[in-house]
Amino acid sequence: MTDSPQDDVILAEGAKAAPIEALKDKGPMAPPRSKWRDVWEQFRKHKGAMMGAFFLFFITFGVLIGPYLWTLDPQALDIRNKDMRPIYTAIWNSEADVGWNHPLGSDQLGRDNLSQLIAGGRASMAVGWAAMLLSLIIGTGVGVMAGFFKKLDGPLMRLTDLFLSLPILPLLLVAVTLFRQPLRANFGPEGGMFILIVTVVGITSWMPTARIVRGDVLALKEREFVLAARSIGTQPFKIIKRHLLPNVLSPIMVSATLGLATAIITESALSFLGVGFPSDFPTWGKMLADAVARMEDFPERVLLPGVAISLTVLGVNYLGDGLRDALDPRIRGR
Amino acid sequence: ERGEDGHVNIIYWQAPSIMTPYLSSGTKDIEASSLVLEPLGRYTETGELVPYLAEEIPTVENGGVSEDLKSITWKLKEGLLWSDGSPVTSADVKFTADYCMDPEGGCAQLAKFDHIASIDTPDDLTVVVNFDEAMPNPYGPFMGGQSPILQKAQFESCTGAAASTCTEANFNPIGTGPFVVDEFKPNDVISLSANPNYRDPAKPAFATATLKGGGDAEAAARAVLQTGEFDYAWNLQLAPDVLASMAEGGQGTPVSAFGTLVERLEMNMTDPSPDLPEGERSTVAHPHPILSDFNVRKALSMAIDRGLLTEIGYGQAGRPTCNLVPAPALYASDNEECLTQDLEGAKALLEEAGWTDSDGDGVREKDGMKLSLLYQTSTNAVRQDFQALIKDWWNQIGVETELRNVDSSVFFGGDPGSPDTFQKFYADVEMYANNFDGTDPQSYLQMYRCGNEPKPSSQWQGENINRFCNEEYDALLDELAKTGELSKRGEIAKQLNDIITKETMTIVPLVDRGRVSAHSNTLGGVVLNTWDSELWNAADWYRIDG
Amino acid sequence: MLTYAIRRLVLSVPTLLFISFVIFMLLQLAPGDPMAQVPLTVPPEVKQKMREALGVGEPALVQYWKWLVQVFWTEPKVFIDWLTRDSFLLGWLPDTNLYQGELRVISWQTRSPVMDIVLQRIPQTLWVVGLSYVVGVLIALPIGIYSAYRQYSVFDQAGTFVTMVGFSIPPFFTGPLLIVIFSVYLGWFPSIYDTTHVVNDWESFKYQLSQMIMPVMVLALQTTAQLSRYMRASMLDNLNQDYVRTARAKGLSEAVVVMVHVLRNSMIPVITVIALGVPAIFGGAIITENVFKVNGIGQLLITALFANDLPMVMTLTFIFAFLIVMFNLIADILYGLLDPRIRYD
Amino acid sequence: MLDNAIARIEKLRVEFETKDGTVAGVEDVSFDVGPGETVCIVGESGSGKSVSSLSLMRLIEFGGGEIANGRLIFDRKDGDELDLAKADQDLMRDIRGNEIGMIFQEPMTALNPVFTIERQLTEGLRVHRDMSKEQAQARALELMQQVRIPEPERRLKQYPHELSGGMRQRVVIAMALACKPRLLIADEPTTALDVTIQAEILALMDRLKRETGTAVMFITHDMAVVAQMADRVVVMFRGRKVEEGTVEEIFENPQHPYTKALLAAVPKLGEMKGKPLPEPMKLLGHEQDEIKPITGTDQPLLQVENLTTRFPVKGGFFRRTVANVHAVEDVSFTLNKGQTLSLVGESGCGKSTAGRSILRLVEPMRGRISLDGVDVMGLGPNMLRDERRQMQMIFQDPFASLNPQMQLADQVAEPMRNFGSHAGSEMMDRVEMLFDRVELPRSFMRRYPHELSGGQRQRIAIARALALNPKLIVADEAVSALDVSVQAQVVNLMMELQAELGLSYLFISHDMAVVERVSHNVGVMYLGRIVEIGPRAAVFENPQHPYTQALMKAVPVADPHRRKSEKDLNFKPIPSPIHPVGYEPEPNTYREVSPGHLVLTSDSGY
Ligand SMILES: Nc1ncnc2c1ncn2[C@@H]1O[C@H](COP(=O)(O)OP(=O)(O)OP(=O)(O)O)[C@@H](O)[C@H]1O
Ligand SMILES: Nc1ncnc2c1ncn2[C@@H]1O[C@H](COP(=O)(O)OP(=O)(O)OP(=O)(O)O)[C@@H](O)[C@H]1O
Ligand SMILES: [Mg+2]
Ligand SMILES: [Mg+2]
Ligand code: NI
Repeated sequence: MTDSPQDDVILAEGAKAAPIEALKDKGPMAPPRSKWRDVWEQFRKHKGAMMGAFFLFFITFGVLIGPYLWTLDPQALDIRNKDMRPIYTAIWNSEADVGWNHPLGSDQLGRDNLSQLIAGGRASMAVGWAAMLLSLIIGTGVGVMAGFFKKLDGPLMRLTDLFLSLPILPLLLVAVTLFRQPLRANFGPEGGMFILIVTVVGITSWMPTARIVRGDVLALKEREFVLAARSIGTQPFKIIKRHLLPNVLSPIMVSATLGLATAIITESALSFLGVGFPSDFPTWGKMLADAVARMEDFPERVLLPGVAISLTVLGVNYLGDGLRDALDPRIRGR
Repeated sequence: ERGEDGHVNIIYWQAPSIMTPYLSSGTKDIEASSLVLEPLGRYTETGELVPYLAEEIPTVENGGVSEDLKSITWKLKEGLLWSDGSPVTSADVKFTADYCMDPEGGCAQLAKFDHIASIDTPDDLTVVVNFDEAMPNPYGPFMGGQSPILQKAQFESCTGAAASTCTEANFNPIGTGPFVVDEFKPNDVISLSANPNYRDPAKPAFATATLKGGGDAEAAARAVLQTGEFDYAWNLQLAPDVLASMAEGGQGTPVSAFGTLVERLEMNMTDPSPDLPEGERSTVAHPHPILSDFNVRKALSMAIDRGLLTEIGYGQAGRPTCNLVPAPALYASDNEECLTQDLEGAKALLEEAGWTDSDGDGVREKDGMKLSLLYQTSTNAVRQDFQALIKDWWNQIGVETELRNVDSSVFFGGDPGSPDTFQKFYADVEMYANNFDGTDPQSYLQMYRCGNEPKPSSQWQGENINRFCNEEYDALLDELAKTGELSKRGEIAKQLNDIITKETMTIVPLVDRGRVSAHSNTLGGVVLNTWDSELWNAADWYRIDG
Repeated sequence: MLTYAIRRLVLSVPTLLFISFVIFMLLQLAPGDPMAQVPLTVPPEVKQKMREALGVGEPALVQYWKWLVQVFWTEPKVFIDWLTRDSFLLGWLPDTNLYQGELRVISWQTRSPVMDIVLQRIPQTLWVVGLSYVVGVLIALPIGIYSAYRQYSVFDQAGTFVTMVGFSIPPFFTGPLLIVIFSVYLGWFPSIYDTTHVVNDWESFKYQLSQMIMPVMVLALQTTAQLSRYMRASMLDNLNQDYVRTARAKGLSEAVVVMVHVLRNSMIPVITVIALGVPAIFGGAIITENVFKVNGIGQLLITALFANDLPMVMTLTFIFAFLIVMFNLIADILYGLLDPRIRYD
Repeated sequence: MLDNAIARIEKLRVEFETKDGTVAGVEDVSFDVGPGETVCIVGESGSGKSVSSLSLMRLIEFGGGEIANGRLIFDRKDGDELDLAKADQDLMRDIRGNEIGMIFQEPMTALNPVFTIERQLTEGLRVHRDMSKEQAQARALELMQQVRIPEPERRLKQYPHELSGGMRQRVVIAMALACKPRLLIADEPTTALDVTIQAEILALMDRLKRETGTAVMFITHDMAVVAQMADRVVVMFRGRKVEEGTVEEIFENPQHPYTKALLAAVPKLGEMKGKPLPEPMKLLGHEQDEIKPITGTDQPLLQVENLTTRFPVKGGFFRRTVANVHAVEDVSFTLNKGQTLSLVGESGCGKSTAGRSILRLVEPMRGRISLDGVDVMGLGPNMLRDERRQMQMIFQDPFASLNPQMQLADQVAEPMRNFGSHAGSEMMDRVEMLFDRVELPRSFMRRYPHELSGGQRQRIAIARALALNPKLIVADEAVSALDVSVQAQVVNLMMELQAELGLSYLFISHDMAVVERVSHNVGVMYLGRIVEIGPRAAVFENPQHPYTQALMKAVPVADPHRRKSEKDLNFKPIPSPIHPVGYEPEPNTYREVSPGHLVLTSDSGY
């Protein structure tokens, strides 16, 4: 970037060009680009991130569009075709019970694995995203408030400590038993459980984000541009909106990617302990937990959801890595 | 020879938390304590009574039970010793009753000691139990794993409120059984060794035993059937295909037996509509708008393929049944009409009864009332499979079904404040399993007496879950209570069973659930017993060489 | 520093009281009933009797107060008695006999003092969960260090991938998978942990190792995944610092530069992260303990929860909260000790 | 070219692999360093000074660079010549710290924070000299004495953060000298330090060089320092060497246009002698511009009386205030419309706090501030916000004072948005006007700060400050972080604006030469107090307070003929500004030397 056309002028022998050229600012020569274009340029260079984004996109797209392409009802019982194997098993085992009506096989009640996988993905992704967003909103809110308003710092951080020392699992189970019924009454069995899990996971996982954001805000607050903003009369909430939030975006992104993964995994752990979604409502975690018993005979039933979870988590993490780099103007600027 | 076979490993996936059945009614605790504590008599695998500490089982015939059925006289075997070497006397037996009947103690087996007026101990080996009314079945106290004999000397200071502070005694009770506790780790593992003072000098064959608890049924099954780490695994509630594939491991064998546990649908005869004011929902004040119609209940039952349910949910540990009282043979009705699924018949029946699908949405209506039901049960994998299947069938006959499952601790928790207990029955149909202790169904059948329903005035306590009310039924119950003769009792019980099942379809039995346990191929002498503790004959277990 | 520590300690008392109150009230709200596991054959009157015997009917505040007295007054007395009577450390002191048979915190399930059971469970948990933590840390640190030193190398990329996979696979899957492979097919390790096993010779030690290896590995995988990320990030931060250049300019070898100068600085945040993770050891690893039947604290908690054993759940969660608060404090103090720049006053 | 040169750099080319491909850090650079000679390398930021020196140490590899071409001939102790560019890292380790020592720019970060000074000093000795622990410790003590650190025994046991910046830099020098290297590379060793400390460090290095005969390669961007230190000078520009010569040649007869421009941009202390009013600098290429002194007016704009700001220090068990940092203590001054008042002083003397207190960005404890008749201290939050239209601030760090995530036009428009003074296209017009005003192309409006150079950013900051037409601008070290050439441009711009718009500046700086250039009045601060204040000419030409005198002596002058010697300098360490609660210093009293020239007579702590 040091080579710009003027250099040669200055260094040219005799230096006939106006001497002031030597002191001229080295301005950026490329035409201005939009910030998001820049972000994208930087992002594209990160191979892992591109791959992560691709997988995530593929999976998200799959679970969203899937039900229209593969219209079998995931809850429909087809007891005559139970325990079918995925179509590919026919390659090495010609006796395997396979069929195109259930390309990935069916479970012990004859429910189609493929449509369950799609429906489960919808649920898991929805839980993951919603819980992640919730915890992000709480975490960022608390973190920014605590970092920015000195008076709130003490109380909010005590609150964070309190939540950190609350044992999550009992709380979770208590909440599930407590609020399941009223929520179900209002939002239906799946909707109620969804809200419950999302809320519980959300409100029990915002603390790290809050701490990180608070730390960053405290540091940013000392940066001169925040002081400058104050000196030009920017109101506190505008400072937060214009100056602080955009600058804590990258740590938030990182928490977000981790949050999505933990939410999906927490949901599956809840399912494993038997307090998750209703039994006829598939999620990846539940499929995995249910299939562990038949792992030897029907490995695909654990592998399919297991791989789906892992790929999502991996994808999200790599995506997060890339986003962090892309969103940091210092890295992007280089 | 006592102790020659070394060590036996038992796994219970629910870990025992205490060693006396009086402070816990959990099966795991009752069974664990049956290795140490013994009653006067037990039930065999066929439901017959055999004497354990008693010389013989008292009956009217042998004079042990008085003619008026108001007293029973037990005679202890001679020369019985506690594991600490002191003799077993009638005082211990009487003490056991006093211990449980102490109002402060919170005894879990209090029901066994119902109607006891007094207990006399004319001599060291004789115990006379006097009841305050005629007891056609006087074998409540001191019979079976639930009411074994405690040593008076050990528990003397543990009565009433002090019961729960006697940790040492509760964990390490002195007993007469084949084993004594070496170390009790609550909710984890119990180490036992052979009782040196066991009455049969050749038994038990094992010198030591461990009873490991915790985990899940699947892991327990694996440890016996696949890895061979354990010799006996209790109550393997697993999907049949899973169990079958594990059994291919070749290390052990699953065994099964049937008792009286019946998985059933209960029809709500009262209106659970949330539109009713609280306190009137699911009370006899409002009959159910749909289920009051016998034809609907009948059609619902006809739509169910019990054979398939059994195959999917229980495999060899279940058999389809139409009876509330499936056993013992004396009391079991021969009703089998429901066993074949008849979807067409069900549809026709509904059609006939005026439930027709007039608007073509697949759901039948009558008088503007949609045939739509809320079907609830506790959270449990097999029950949810059942729900899914039954919902499917009911949909086929034009009955809209909403499923709901409630955490079992809430569902069975009995908290009057919770709307989700099975007693409150804020649903149209619910599914659970129940059974009766011992072999006599009288008290079981009595649950469905008119007036015994859970209601606000009784804090929603009461066992007549369906809010069933039938004069004929109540009259038969009165007769049963007065009848001592067994064959006569059997007749009446069958009639009662038929009234509540096939004649009114109030209770729709689905599956007679047996027990599946597994033992390793090297463990001999296992006789699975559903009428008593599974470990009832642990003294007879031995090692098969090979 | 001392003032700071004392101040924090004193401040933690109201915090803990508040936490215990919150937990207690939450548990009170839960609709579960300790009688839920009781078979349906037991008549309601009997259940009611049993409930009364457990003291369930009393008002919540009274129960809370009783619990407080038991935990903060009776239990310490029992503990001091035990110290002066049986313990190796203080056994020579005259027996104190402070405990006069007051009611201790009694579990509803087992009718025995909660603390006794907890003490009984701690060894298993420490052995397995604690060891896995140690193993995890020992694996994670070198991986983190090397990944950072060779950033974007094949090793780094592979490490990232493996740790992410480790992070995303739940233990209820890895556990049974290992059991099927190593216990069922290969028959190398037992699938069920024997908590009564006593190590007294080489053979029994080998057995202990073989029964610990699977749960330890399953747990260590997760610890490793997270810690190595921390270590890597922290190393990367420090590798770019000026003092590293100074150290190199002095002519120190790479080993000294990285393993002494950089590592020492990078360890400061990592050690506090490690310290913050310690309470989780005592909390057990619920799912893993369940899968391998290591009946430790985690299994105790979950069974108590499902049995609605309120005193047990309450006490366990409180102990857990206590440990978290204490280790937070320890982490802060460690930070101050390790980093000479930080001074608390 | 000297045959016996210690180090000879020939045609050095260093490349960096970046995301945009290969970038050359330096290209075709050749020069050499003879024994006992000080070679200064000058050039602005990014011109490749550090890269050249790091290449010589072969440390550039650790920063991702690669020596693509050229030879680095080093004359080893035993007489062999060695091409360092080809030496392997094991051999390099032996040379580094042993035969070549290096001092880095940032004393704050160059030391490992978790090891004691002693440990870090002895490390190199034990590696290169095989000394035992005791021997190394003895030698370390000796070194500490050599670099004149007070209480060396105690310092050895301390951690870096317990030392002041000057002391830390001495430790770094001691470390570099530990093994008596033949060549000492100093990469901007004084840039981060105060003038007074800088003077001491420069003198120290000069003495050590003379005592030990070490060759020194001295890197700096400050021509005044070059004039003080160099025997020979190498001028670098954008990765290339553009000129080389003895220090006199360079200063008196620069050849290359860049060198000329550079020298023209350097403000020299004493240049303004005899001129009562500030005037813009004459920059190369702007010769035709008329230079007009700035008169300003006599109407007072800002009156500050008895301004006192203290920061509480909390401590103890109950977190009560146990002491106060007396950052600003009883400060009074008047600033006239259209004029500039400068505050100078060492780091930590309370300059920034004074500036911020006036805008009430930190809350003063007491005092009276009146801006154009408005009592700033008495304003409520809303009124205060309104009043801030009248007073704006420019900060030191152009990188930190702009939000990296916001477009430049938005940043300039933000004050107008806040106050709704302009809206829509009117606002955009004004933003364009402001860009023109600070001589930035309008095409920059949609850019982000990271795309700009430091000087451009500082101009954005000025544009932002101008947006609301303020009367007062507090410029807190507004030009300190900039390269000289850029600094000159920004200073000129500020002065132009003052002349045109009648702005008043409160100019905070530690750079005496710049202050001399821009101020009408100067206040010298020490430990929160103004020890001397008055018209610039009076204070600079006739300093009365001993502190002012010492300060003036310490300032290096960009003239090789006016070198300072170590004995001129005597500085006492600044006492702590922290006093226990309840401590009330006596009020400041001043003596009027000449009209408007006041000197503190009460105790200043100096
Ligand atoms: N690690 C690196 N990666 C890429 N480019 C680099 C790196 N280090 C230096 N450069 C480039 O090399 C050129 C010379 O940098 P160098 O650090 O030598 O400048 P300098 O003259 O020391 O500046 P300063 O006065 O700011 O210290 C710059 O253009 C810089 O961008
Ligand atoms: N927010 C604060 N809290 C506590 N003390 C502070 C605070 N800000 C400044 N100080 C202290 O007040 C004193 C004066 O600081 P100030 O920043 O005004 O100095 P300065 O002259 O601007 O120094 P520099 O040249 O380094 O910018 C210093 O001792 C500093 O440590
Ligand atoms: Mg540099
Ligand atoms: Mg400052
Ligand atoms: Ni400078």
